[in-house]
Amino acid sequence: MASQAKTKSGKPAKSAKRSAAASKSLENGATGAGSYSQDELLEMFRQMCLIRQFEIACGEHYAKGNIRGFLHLYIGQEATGVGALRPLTDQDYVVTHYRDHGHAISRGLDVNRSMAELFGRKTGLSKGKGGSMHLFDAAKRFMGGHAIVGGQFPLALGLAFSQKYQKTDGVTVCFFGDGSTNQGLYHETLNLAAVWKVPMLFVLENNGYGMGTAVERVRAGSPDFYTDVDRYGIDAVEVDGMDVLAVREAADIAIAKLRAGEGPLFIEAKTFRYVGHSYADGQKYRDQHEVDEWRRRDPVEAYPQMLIDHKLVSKKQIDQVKADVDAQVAAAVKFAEESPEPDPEELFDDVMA
Amino acid sequence: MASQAKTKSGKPAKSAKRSAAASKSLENGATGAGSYSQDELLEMFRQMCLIRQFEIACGEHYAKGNIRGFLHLYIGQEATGVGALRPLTDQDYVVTHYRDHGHAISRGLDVNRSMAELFGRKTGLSKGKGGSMHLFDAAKRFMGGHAIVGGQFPLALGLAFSQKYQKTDGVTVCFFGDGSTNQGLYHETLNLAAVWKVPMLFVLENNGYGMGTAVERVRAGSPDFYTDVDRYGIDAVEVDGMDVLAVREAADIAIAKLRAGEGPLFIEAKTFRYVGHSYADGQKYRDQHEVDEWRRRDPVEAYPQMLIDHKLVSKKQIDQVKADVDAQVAAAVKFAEESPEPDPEELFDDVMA
Amino acid sequence: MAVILFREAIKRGLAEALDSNPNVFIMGEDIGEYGGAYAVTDGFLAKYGEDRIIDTPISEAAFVGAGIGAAAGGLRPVVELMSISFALVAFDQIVNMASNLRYMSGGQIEVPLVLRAPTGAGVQLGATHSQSFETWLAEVPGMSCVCPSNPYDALGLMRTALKSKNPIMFAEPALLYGTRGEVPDEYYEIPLGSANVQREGDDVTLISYGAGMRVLGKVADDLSANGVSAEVIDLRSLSPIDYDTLLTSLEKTNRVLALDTARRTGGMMAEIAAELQERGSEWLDGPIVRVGAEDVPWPYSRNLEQESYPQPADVLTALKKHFNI
Amino acid sequence: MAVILFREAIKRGLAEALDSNPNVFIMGEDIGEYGGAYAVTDGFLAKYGEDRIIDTPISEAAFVGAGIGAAAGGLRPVVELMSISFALVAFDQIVNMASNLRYMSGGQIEVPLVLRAPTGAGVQLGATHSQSFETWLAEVPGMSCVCPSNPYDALGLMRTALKSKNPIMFAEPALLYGTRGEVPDEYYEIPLGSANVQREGDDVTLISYGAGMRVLGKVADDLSANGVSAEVIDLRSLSPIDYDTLLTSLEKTNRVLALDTARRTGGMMAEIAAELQERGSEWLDGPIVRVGAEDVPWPYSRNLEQESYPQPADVLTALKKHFNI
Ligand SMILES: Cc1ncc(C[n+]2csc(CCOP(=O)(O)OP(=O)(O)O)c2C)c(N)n1
Ligand SMILES: Cc1ncc(C[n+]2csc(CCOP(=O)(O)OP(=O)(O)O)c2C)c(N)n1
Ligand SMILES: [Mg+2]
Ligand SMILES: [Mg+2]
Repeated sequence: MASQAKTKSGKPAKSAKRSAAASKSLENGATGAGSYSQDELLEMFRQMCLIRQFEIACGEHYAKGNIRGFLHLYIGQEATGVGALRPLTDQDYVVTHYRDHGHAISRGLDVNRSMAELFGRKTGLSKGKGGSMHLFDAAKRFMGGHAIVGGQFPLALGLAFSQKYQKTDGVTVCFFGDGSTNQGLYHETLNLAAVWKVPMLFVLENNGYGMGTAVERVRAGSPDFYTDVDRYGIDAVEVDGMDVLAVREAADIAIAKLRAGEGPLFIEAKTFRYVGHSYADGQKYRDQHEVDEWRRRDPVEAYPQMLIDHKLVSKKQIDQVKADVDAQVAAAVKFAEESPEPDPEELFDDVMA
Repeated sequence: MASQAKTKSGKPAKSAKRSAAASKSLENGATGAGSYSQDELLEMFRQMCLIRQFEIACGEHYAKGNIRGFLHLYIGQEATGVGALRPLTDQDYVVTHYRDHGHAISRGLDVNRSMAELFGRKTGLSKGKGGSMHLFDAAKRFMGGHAIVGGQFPLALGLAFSQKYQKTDGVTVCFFGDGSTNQGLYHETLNLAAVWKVPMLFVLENNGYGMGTAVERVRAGSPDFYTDVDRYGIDAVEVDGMDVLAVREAADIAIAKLRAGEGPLFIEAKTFRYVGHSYADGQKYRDQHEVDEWRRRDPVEAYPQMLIDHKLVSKKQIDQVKADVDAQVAAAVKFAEESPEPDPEELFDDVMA
Repeated sequence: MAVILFREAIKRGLAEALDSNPNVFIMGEDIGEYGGAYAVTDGFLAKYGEDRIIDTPISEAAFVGAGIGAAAGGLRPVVELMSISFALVAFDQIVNMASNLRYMSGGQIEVPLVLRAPTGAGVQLGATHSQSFETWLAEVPGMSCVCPSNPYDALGLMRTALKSKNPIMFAEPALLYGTRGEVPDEYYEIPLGSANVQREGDDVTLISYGAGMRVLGKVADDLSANGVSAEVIDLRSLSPIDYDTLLTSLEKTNRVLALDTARRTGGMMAEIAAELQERGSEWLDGPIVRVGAEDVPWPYSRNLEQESYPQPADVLTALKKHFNI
Repeated sequence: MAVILFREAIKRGLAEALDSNPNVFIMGEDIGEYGGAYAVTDGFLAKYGEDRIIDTPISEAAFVGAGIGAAAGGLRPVVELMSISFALVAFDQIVNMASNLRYMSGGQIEVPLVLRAPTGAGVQLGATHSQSFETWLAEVPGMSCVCPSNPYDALGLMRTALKSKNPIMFAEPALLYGTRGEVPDEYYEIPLGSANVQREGDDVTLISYGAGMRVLGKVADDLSANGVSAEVIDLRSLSPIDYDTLLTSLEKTNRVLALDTARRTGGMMAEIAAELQERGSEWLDGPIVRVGAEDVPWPYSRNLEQESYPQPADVLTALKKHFNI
């Protein structure tokens, strides 16, 4: 398990340096886990494990027709969402795209209500109106779930703007995929975020593909994204998106800097989805070998193994988490299945205030 | 008159090097004019002078109410349009924005029909339907005149694509302003132009302002634009947009490279409009001093003086051009004034084939 | 009772909100240093400072979207588009984001955003700059849409817009900025969804909004000179639409002519005509008659533009033809 | 006469053009290696090569615009949008560029662009992915708009689209890709502006297009079981609209019901109803009745979506209420 962190920026970024250093210490055999309590280390595992099992259950229930529409699973990318969101507090906003279950769970959204939303039930987070691509929980400042590629960028920008305007020290984390960088709105938002110096953390989940299109096929220049961003005067760092501690550490640093008023920041997590873009995807555009290569570094396997190897947690503790998670997901499915559908009259609610 | 040319690119660009060399020789007292015949040197003056006088006449007739709508004058920027378009041949396309009179004249569009278009007459280039912001001449492959900021980028991209697809060696020149780079479409187009390797020349006319907004006020990072473009693997060069020979030389090199199939290229011309954004602009956002500074390097004054000083042309020749141009503009105004308005039935023509 | 310009009425509404609510801010292109393309925000930068009067780059999609986000974050943004024609580059943000957020989130997210823009043809700006996209935005559920025709309504509707909990398109007919009208000193508001019966009459109901009211004013004068009494109704609110007022009038006059200064096909009056003939069929003496601009892109030339733009004479001809009045 | 899938009919039309005209090329997201989100272009990349089957980045504004430019440059591009909902991010290019170019240039520039996109609700994609923006594009002068409801029309209209000298929106109801229909082996085309009388009848005229035709089919069956003979008309061409066929039918039946599977307010049938009641008022026995989806964003949940989506029962109820049939 090697954590990678590179940087490129006009004036070298502190976050980048720290991450680079962290990466080095990890390569040297250290775990990077020393700075976190056992509870915290286990919590990160629990979340990743919960996401994984939640997503597996989603796939099953999509196949059964209980979940419909488009379903985009987060399987393989768990370390990124969990690592990036652990440093947040209640006052912070999260904005993401349609591949949002992992971010919702990392943000602590209720798993029952999340599953019920996917089932289109009245008890769902959005009363069944949003579905898989549009998860929301305003109380948790989880501001969606957005299905128009790139559409979420300026929403996050505006939320971060409101945090600065109101002189809070909250921050806004915006997740997005490599494919979404091809929307001009990506650039418009980077520019405005930098001009306004808002507390916005761009978290690019570069999983190598936008639907069936490999990054290099439609992108001129470097296959890296974090190297471009200094053009806006925004510090950027690359992390190994399969390594929850690497992501976590970069996020810790970035969020602290944002709270201190140091303008927008950018993290590129190199990651991978093991499954198709959406459930319907036959994956003709890539071969299994590539998937297998990435799977070998599966955070849901490698991370707990590393914790055990370094005697930071026991195998029993890990097994307990797994059992808890299985029960939690089973309960969520049950909750969703037993929840009623929305009443027909609800169709007309929530259109206008 | 100092010609500036800098470059920044992964692998140093030939065009950039050539321009840098040219700039140096100019600073050393040479003129850069040695490579062009006397006819050509005079022709460049004639075009700049014609644009200037045409624009002055437009201003007068806007004040009189003969020209209406929005009127954006090219006064001050003449050297860029003329220098950039001289290397073109019949097969090449030109696409520009609403500040298009200068480009139209540089491309050799009929001055009478151009003026008639501004007057909204039947004899206008677009039969009076387009107006100042939407000049077209398909026969000259002058493809507009586009008034939605940034809207012209992909049109030019598609034209260049068609030239490559049809295996011609034509090129497409796309003019745009500093303000338009804030449209995401600018980035989308740069990326696609580079991915497709189309023969497209981006000519940025950086006149320091988008309407009343100075570049730095709304742009994060460097005030230069040409330095950003290597991110797309596109070679870019900066030229002194007040120096017609500097622009010309950069364009000569760029167009030759494009004909040879060397992907898209980019020229940033640093220039200035002496007048308001549109005729209605009171220019509260800048002071006269800044305008005066730029005016001192006025290409319509400095260039012919330089030619005379270096004995490349005579004062008499220059005076003759001025007289010819005055007569031509007067004739154009007369033509426009005497032309009939469109017939009411023409309203319904040209909607569909 | 002061007589003020249309642009001043809008300005007054904005200033009141800026003065009373620190969460109100305005952003848009050239609204600050330049003073606004139509001078509505002139002087605001000096008065309210650059934290609240924000000159944006020409990135409509991003700053409209940022306005949505800021509204969701608890502020009350006013976003100015330099022309409603430019709304198209931000259309996804307006149509798919602003107006869907509340619904998609099951009522959790609120977007109290005021989007302002000049609209309409008539000043020879040609095909790309003369559009009236309020006709589309008025159809979008999850947002409101208004378009005042005089200073009184402009101020009253702006006050309401600035209290709305939903995104609202505030369309300002570019032709009207320099027109005048009376505005009382006492505070008043105009609720959404309330049409204005500008003149009462018995013989025919004339409906329009925005710049169309100038045309109808002339038509009604002309009719009255010929002894025909027209009831003239200004929609003011394009979404929601005040069908009660329209149907009450229809029941009285039994005849309706509906005018768009935007293109006839797909104009506001398509929906109005379709709905009124269905709901009011028993009272109608003939069809609902629509008049609008021609179904062509807007030409630049003055005579062609006026040829396309609906004139009082066009309305009178249609009334003659259909109702013989 | 073969029975083929809707998606195959479109594919056949595209393949014919690719085979016969080297200037035809297709671009869009995931149309090549992935084979197309709805598999319409599956196999094309291998057959026609990457110069003609072009996978684009997710930059709709740029590649739609590039299609416009390529068309103006003499090619005949087919541009696929993965959903008509995504048209909004390219709306300025479609509405302000593609359709205005000919007019603004006084007829000099031609844009023979075919824009394809799946449209419509009914598969639980929620508010942002279920829209039917052909209803807006059908209103834009300078472009055409079609929406087939069966494989026969899909192929016939695609052939016509690929010969058109104007930009054309080719909207494909997502619900129909997997439906089947007969398509003759002999060559045929379907001209623009020709509606299709799917069934003849005397008692009432039912009008819709696209996925709405499935609803009307069930309604007509139901009516006929009750001795009511309905004339069922498929618009097929949303711009231009075949008013002759509609008015002929109206003159015969004296009653019209118009159905949108998009939202009722501002749907295609607003314009149709407004126009028919005006042009055909003397023949009408009652109002033109509109049925459409509810005026709310599209919900995800199956039962709510179906509640919003117009069902045969809704149409029957409206017929009963207004015409007592
Ligand atoms: C504007 C827009 N265009 C196209 C789509 C269809 N689409 C949905 S996801 C997707 C790929 C996005 O890839 P990426 O940003 O890399 O995210 P990932 O799915 O890999 O997490 C596409 C093309 C869309 N939803 N919105
Ligand atoms: C999409 C859009 N937004 C805003 C405008 C209004 N507008 C016209 S020109 C202009 C400034 C453009 O500046 P720049 O690109 O630098 O060109 P310049 O006028 O300096 O030549 C603005 C804001 C427009 N026409 N289109
Ligand atoms: Mg991706
Ligand atoms: Mg400029």
